[in-house]
Amino acid sequence: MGKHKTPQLDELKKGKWPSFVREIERAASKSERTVDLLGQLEKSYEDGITLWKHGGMVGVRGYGSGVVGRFSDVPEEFPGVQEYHTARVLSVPGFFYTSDTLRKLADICDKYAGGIFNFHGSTGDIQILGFTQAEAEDLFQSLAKIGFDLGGSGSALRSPSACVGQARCEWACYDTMHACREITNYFLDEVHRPPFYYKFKIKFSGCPIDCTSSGARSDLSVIGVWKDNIKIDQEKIAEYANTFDIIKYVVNKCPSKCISFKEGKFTINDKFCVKCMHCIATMPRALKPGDVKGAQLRLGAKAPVVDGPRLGFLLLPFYDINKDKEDGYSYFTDLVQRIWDFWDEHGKNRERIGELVQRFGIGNFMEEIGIEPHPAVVSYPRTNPYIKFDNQIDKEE
Amino acid sequence: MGKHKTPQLDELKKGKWPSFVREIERAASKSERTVDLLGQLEKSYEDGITLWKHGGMVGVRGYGSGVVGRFSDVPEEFPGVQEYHTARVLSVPGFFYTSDTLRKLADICDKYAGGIFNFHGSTGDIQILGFTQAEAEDLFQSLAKIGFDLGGSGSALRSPSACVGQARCEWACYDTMHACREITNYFLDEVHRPPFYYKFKIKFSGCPIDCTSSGARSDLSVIGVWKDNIKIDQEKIAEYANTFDIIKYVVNKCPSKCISFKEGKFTINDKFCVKCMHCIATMPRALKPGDVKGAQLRLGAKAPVVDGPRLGFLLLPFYDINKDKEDGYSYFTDLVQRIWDFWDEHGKNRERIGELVQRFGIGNFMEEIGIEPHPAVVSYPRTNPYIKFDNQIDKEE
Amino acid sequence: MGQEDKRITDVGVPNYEDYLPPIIKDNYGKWLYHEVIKPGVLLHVAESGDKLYSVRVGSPRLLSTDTIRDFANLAEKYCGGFLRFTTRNNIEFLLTDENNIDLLTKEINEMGFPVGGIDNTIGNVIHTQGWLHCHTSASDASGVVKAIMDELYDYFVNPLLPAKIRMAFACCINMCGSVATSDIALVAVHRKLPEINDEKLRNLCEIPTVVASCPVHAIRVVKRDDKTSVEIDKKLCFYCGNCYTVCPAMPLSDKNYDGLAIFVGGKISNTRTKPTFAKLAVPFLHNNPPRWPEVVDAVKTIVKAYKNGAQKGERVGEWIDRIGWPRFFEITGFEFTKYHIDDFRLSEATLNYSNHSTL
Amino acid sequence: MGQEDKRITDVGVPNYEDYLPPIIKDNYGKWLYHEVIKPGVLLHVAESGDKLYSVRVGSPRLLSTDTIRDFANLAEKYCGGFLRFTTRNNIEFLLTDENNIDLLTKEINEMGFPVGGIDNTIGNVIHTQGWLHCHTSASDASGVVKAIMDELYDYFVNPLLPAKIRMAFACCINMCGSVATSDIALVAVHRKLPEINDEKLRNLCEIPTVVASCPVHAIRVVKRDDKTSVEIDKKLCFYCGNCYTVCPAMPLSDKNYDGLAIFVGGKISNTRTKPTFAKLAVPFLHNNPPRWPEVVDAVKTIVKAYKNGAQKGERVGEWIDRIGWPRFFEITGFEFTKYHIDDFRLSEATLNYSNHSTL
Ligand code: SRM
Ligand code: SRM
Ligand code: SRM
Ligand code: SRM
Ligand code: SF4
Ligand code: SF4
Ligand code: SF4
Ligand code: SF4
Ligand code: SF4
Ligand code: SF4
Ligand code: SF4
Ligand code: SF4
Repeated sequence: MGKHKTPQLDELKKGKWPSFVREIERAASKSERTVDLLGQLEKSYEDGITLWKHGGMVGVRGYGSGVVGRFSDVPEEFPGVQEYHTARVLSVPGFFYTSDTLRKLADICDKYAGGIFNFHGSTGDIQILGFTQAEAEDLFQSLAKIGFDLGGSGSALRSPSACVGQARCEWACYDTMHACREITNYFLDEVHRPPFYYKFKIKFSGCPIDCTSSGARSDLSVIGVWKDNIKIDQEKIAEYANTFDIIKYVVNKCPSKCISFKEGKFTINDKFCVKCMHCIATMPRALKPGDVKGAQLRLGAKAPVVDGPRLGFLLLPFYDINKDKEDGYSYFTDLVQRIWDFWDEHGKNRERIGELVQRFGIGNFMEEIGIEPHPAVVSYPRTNPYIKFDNQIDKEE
Repeated sequence: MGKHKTPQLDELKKGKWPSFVREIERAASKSERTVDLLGQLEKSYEDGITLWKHGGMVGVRGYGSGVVGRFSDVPEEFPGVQEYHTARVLSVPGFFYTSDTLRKLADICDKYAGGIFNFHGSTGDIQILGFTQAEAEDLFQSLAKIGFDLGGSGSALRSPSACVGQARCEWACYDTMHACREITNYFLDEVHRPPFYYKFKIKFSGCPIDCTSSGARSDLSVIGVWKDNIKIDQEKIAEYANTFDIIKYVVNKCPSKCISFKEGKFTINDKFCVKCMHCIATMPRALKPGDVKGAQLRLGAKAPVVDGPRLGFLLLPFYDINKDKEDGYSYFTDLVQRIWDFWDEHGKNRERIGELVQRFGIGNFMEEIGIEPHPAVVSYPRTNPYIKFDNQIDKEE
Repeated sequence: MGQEDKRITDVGVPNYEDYLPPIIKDNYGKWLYHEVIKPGVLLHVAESGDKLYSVRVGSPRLLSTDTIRDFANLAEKYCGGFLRFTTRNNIEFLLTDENNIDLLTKEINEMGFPVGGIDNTIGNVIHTQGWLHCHTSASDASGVVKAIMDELYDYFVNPLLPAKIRMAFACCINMCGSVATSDIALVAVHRKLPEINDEKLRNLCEIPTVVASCPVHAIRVVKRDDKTSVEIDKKLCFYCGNCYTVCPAMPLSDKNYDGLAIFVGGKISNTRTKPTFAKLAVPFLHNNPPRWPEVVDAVKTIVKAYKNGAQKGERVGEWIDRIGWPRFFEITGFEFTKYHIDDFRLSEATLNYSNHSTL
Repeated sequence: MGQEDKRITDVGVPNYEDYLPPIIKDNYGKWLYHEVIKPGVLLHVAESGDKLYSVRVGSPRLLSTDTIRDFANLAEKYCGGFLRFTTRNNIEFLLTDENNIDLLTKEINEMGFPVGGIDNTIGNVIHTQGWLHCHTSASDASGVVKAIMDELYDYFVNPLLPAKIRMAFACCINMCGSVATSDIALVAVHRKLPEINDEKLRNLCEIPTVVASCPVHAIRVVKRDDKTSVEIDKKLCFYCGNCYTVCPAMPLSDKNYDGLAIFVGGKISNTRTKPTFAKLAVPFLHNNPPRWPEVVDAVKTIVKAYKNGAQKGERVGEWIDRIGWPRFFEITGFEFTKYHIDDFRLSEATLNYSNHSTL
């Protein structure tokens, strides 16, 4: 520290929000290379552009993923960041930690890397920043010894993640953390040894509130839901009625207009309820998801590359994940395998599954992987008359 | 008649709805060729397919449009329909007729054609069915003598049409029939002598209820609207309040939720009103469009060929057509000319204007024809970050 | 040029002023409000206090000259010779004397024509030429409409529905008429590959135009018998007939393969919700002339489900939006198939990108 | 194999049971309800009656090992050594003793960290690597977020809004993170054609891959100096950087041309309305480090307009849906330009196919 003048970054030490510059400085006070990180970043602020080189292969033996290589474009000036790689480390489902483990992780990060983390990366990995290829193996083995493994990168199954679910949330319709762990471990090979045309992401949210943003960020989004009636506690409703206008804030906001609140009685026509969670989230003491719980699968979410951003579409409106838990998630893993086989057969390089099924036709895709067409897959049926009839069935047949 | 056995068509003489078969028979009783029309149609019912030949050029001198040629595929069997063409005749705006004129039209149809009409064709023409090329010129001249002209067909300006508008409707925000007549006559050459890559349709509706379906059926849709406040008669509101639930059927159905009905007072926050007409149509005695009236233009509606069906998008949210009426619709005709020039420059064969502007980019198109970008042209702004910045403006500029 | 001079061209659009009844001329642009005073009869009241009664008459659109003359006679008898047609091909008699309404109605009915089509009725069915006059038709138009309206006659004559139903029929996917945005839209479709006639193709068609006509680029240029022709990729072709439209050498009509698709829930007016296309309900029903019983049944199923399920004032599409498409298929019993899932150009915009669904 | 044997691989996902505090183990799947008991503090009550207090702490996400150790110490002092992170990178201390809440909060604040981010607040800003670590970034990430949150700090700490605002930042259009569906989404963009380095291209890149990478097919193979290279059609290229991602020989970063776009009104939860992408509000603002004042201003303008205009419980997108986009632009004063009109693949689905508009 003090090695580089950083007037612009110093400015960002001011203000109320915790300062990332202070964090880097704190790390830099122990790590020479992180002093250069600060220096290079200041230069980026001056030059107005990134100063990292494009690409460079880095990794650990036997794995094709888990490390993202990063080399400086100006290593002469900042030799400490000539190499400054990141490791993506599989986090604990639900992001739970103990102080003990955190300290161990910190020690490893100090010893083999630049003394800084991202807690967490956007996919949900613990990210350790700032090591060299030479240190990668030791870093990896030290992590392994305390029970941590590398996550996905490249054309792999990216590290799945889960919302806090049943650990702390009354709305979780299945055990997100359990599913996340078991399924990731089942597919661990696909995490570590990229077999695909492009990345594949899975995220687990316990209910349609989707606190992991799975519907926007994962190729396969697993979201809890219930099938039967919402449970109503009329007494608690009456208490809420004293504190706010239930008609205005609940009844009128129900997307399927299936709630009525008349003469103090709150009723739901559950046949029409689309399980949006709004009424439940607004009156958590009075309402609860039903008892017949399971999950929905949405497919194909992704960022803009190449063909534009996508949200996940509803592939399967209900599946009994709670029963599947007892079967070691065999329905789920089989289905995922069928989807991957399909991808393998029909996909092309850098094409996400969402783009492929779109190109192939959603109906055809469902047929191939053995899911019956159902109307919930669409917002509305086709509006054009350009129907591609399969076969030319004879009238007499 | 009686010449052909028509058991299937005979079946369609039964039933309560007026029978087209009876109409054809009635015409056939005077027209030999129409007897064969009946015969050929019966054969289509038996064979389960159309028996008309594809195409064939037919027309009148000096015009490139107005007649659609139709030749039988089985003329040996039905010599009467060897040729059985239709004329598209420009109708009276608002579809008004006198008994006298109707009789004259009937006489012409009997004399030169098969004795049947479509009143009207889907574009709005009077259609006279069943003449031959040899008769075309006389048919045309007889029509001309009673003040009727041929309409559009082929890559022409198709016969514009108008709703009944100010002639009988209290909601008409401009004079649809006048606009339709003046503008058609101004562009008569484009109706008669096809100058385009493909057809172009204009329809005039007096208010956003759009009784001509212009928003789905015309490349350019002219729809009346007002800019100021909806006029409210509170007394009449009170009368309606006695007959139905205004909250349920009006307030809650307002798409912009800008109506309130409290303590008997009906108020509209017109700043948010999207001029949907619902409240007005539900309570015609109490509510009326405001005084500052004009029109909106929507562009690009069309049927599925080639690239799929389109509705018209909102090109211009407001324009003072009532003032333009005084100027001989010069703003309007200039704008249409600019659109056609643009089409001429950038279009291709069989590409409707809607498809072209889509291909070209709506924003670019608006720039070229000189309409400022405005947010009402979109349902919502772009969601992807793929912005095509025009020029690479320097920061210092 | 001599004779030429007398030839009249470009007379243009008739002057509507010559065709307006006096009451309309007097009150042009000055109407105050309207009311439906009985089934099929509208009253418009002008600022002046003048009252105009419009009696709406259902029409098969295809009219003989003699029927036109009959209407002319009635117009003279009851309305000073004035009448109009509507944008949906109904006839409207324009009366000033309220007492004439019933007399006129009686005569109309005796002619075999219904009075109705106003208010919450099934309006007249917009339709196209069909086998009667069009070479690309995949079904008849007038026949299907007649078969349907015979069964739904009461719905035209009396306002029995929660809101209007606007129905339309097109005899091929060119969709002439106001079809795509109808509450119930019937569209005739082919389901067979065009049959290429090499000989005709070479004589009658421009090959580049043929290739360009196909929305899915299914047409390729090939050599056959050493001569240039085209070939259709049957994996891609969806039988739209665009190639046939530009080239007579590629017919695709066939008794066993032609039939009808039914779309529901379209709407063109801006009232409440935005205009919207109808959506596929039934992908295919065979042509079964002269009465198309399967088609009539399917339409009746929709009308019945709508009548029972919709709230007052809800159009078909608004009703379905409220209950959701899964319920629509459940209630009607129509099978949801992969054909219902759009796979054309903009299909990506039609998927359900949410967890919203009834279960 | 000898040494090899000791090498540990594929240990997989840690067993979360080792990391759960006893109260959570005891009540796993048996929570009854929750409540926000004060800003930044959640109470979850279990069926058993057990009570769990979660204190949420705002984090810059990029944390030094020593800060991690500080948090570990606090967790030991107040929560038996247990804590968690949230899906938006906040830290949550899991307390069973209500009395510890204020003590913990005090220590957290002394460390320079805020307690908050629950309820109708501006949550932690999801963001990406930026100039700190990514080679494709068109802006810094942490810097922009810090500049914004310094100004909006109070909105994190106290529930001052009609509903939650979830904000996110991505340093290039790859949009790592939960950006596209945010209430306010900041996306860094390039605006310059990639500069092709022929030499590098030939050594480092597969030309077919480069050509295929472009979403608008703007890249063509050409010969330059007799050698194969590529050329970019500047009429088509929209500076997305996809080609650069697959090929280092085509950089497009530039101080004067890089900057940020702002999108608004996205939402990911299924509550009420369906999840939806954010929409373009401001097409471009220059990078102006270290405090990006124009960006901070624009964000504040949006937050203020929303706070003033939205009804209780309305997210940003729901508010705009109610008032309409024209009003949004009017209220914020942002200019509506042709860039706001989508012109990419599905743009056709975004137009206003109706007459609905405020005037
Ligand atoms: C580290 C991380 C951002 C962060 O600061 O948190 C990240 C960083 C990179 N992402 Fe990402 N992505 C990260 C989460 C995401 C997410 C969010 C998610 O996973 O929930 C997305 C959006 C969801 C998705 O997958 O679509 C995401 C969409 C992309 C894309 C666009 C993919 C697409 O199909 O549109 C690319 C470009 C590519 O793959 O070529 C990309 C590429 C990259 C690369 C590898 C850039 C490159 O071409 O080398 C970045 C490495 C930067 C670095 O310095 O480490 N990253 N990336 C996140 C991973 C951390 C972790 O493992 O926990
Ligand atoms: C007669 C009429 C149907 C009717 O029974 O009423 C009709 C009949 C034909 N139409 Fe049409 N169209 C008729 C109104 C329409 C409409 C409705 C409208 O104008 O409001 C449309 C939909 C709106 C539109 O233009 O998109 C329409 C969309 C088409 C199309 C598809 C155009 C497209 O871009 O998708 C074709 C195919 C073509 O142009 O190649 C077509 C082609 C045809 C042809 C010329 C078929 C052909 O390729 O030769 C038909 C001649 C049949 C015949 O026997 O006369 N017709 N056609 C209508 C004209 C009568 C009139 O002038 O009043
Ligand atoms: C006569 C006609 C105009 C013309 O120039 O010919 C007309 C006339 C009137 N329409 Fe219409 N509409 C006419 C075609 C249409 C069309 C176009 C079409 O059907 O092809 C529509 C769009 C339908 C759609 O949305 O799909 C149309 C949608 C309406 C509506 C909106 C209904 C709704 O769903 O909200 C109203 C208002 C209402 O009924 O409350 C309306 C109201 C009216 C009023 C009350 C206007 C007035 O104040 O005079 C007129 C009589 C009502 C009636 O028929 O019940 N008119 N009206 C057309 C009669 C067609 C027919 O014979 O059936
Ligand atoms: C802790 C966390 C889950 C986790 O596994 O880490 C979580 C926890 C809870 N969420 Fe969440 N949500 C969490 C991320 C999300 C996300 C994802 C995101 O922001 O990236 C969303 C989607 C946001 C969106 O729609 O764009 C999310 C949308 C909600 C909603 C829906 C809000 C709405 O607009 O209707 C609720 C219900 C509510 O607030 O009424 C909710 C409610 C809750 C409850 C009350 C659930 C419960 O009963 O425990 C939890 C505390 C509420 C709170 O924070 O105010 N949570 N929640 C995440 C905390 C993130 C953070 O640190 O800020
Ligand atoms: S997604 Fe549902 S179950 Fe999971 S934390 Fe959020 S609200 Fe709870
Ligand atoms: S969960 Fe949503 S759809 Fe179901 S009743 Fe509650 S608010 Fe309505
Ligand atoms: S479009 Fe409007 S003005 Fe014209 S007839 Fe219909 S309701 Fe009247
Ligand atoms: S016209 Fe439509 S948007 Fe305007 S106030 Fe009436 S119902 Fe509401
Ligand atoms: S819909 Fe098709 S078949 Fe029917 S008239 Fe139009 S072009 Fe001919
Ligand atoms: S029928 Fe349509 S899809 Fe098939 S080849 Fe012809 S144009 Fe193409
Ligand atoms: S958003 Fe772009 S620049 Fe930022 S981390 Fe992701 S890939 Fe790198
Ligand atoms: S920057 Fe994007 S649009 Fe431009 S050439 Fe590269 S890939 Fe194509």
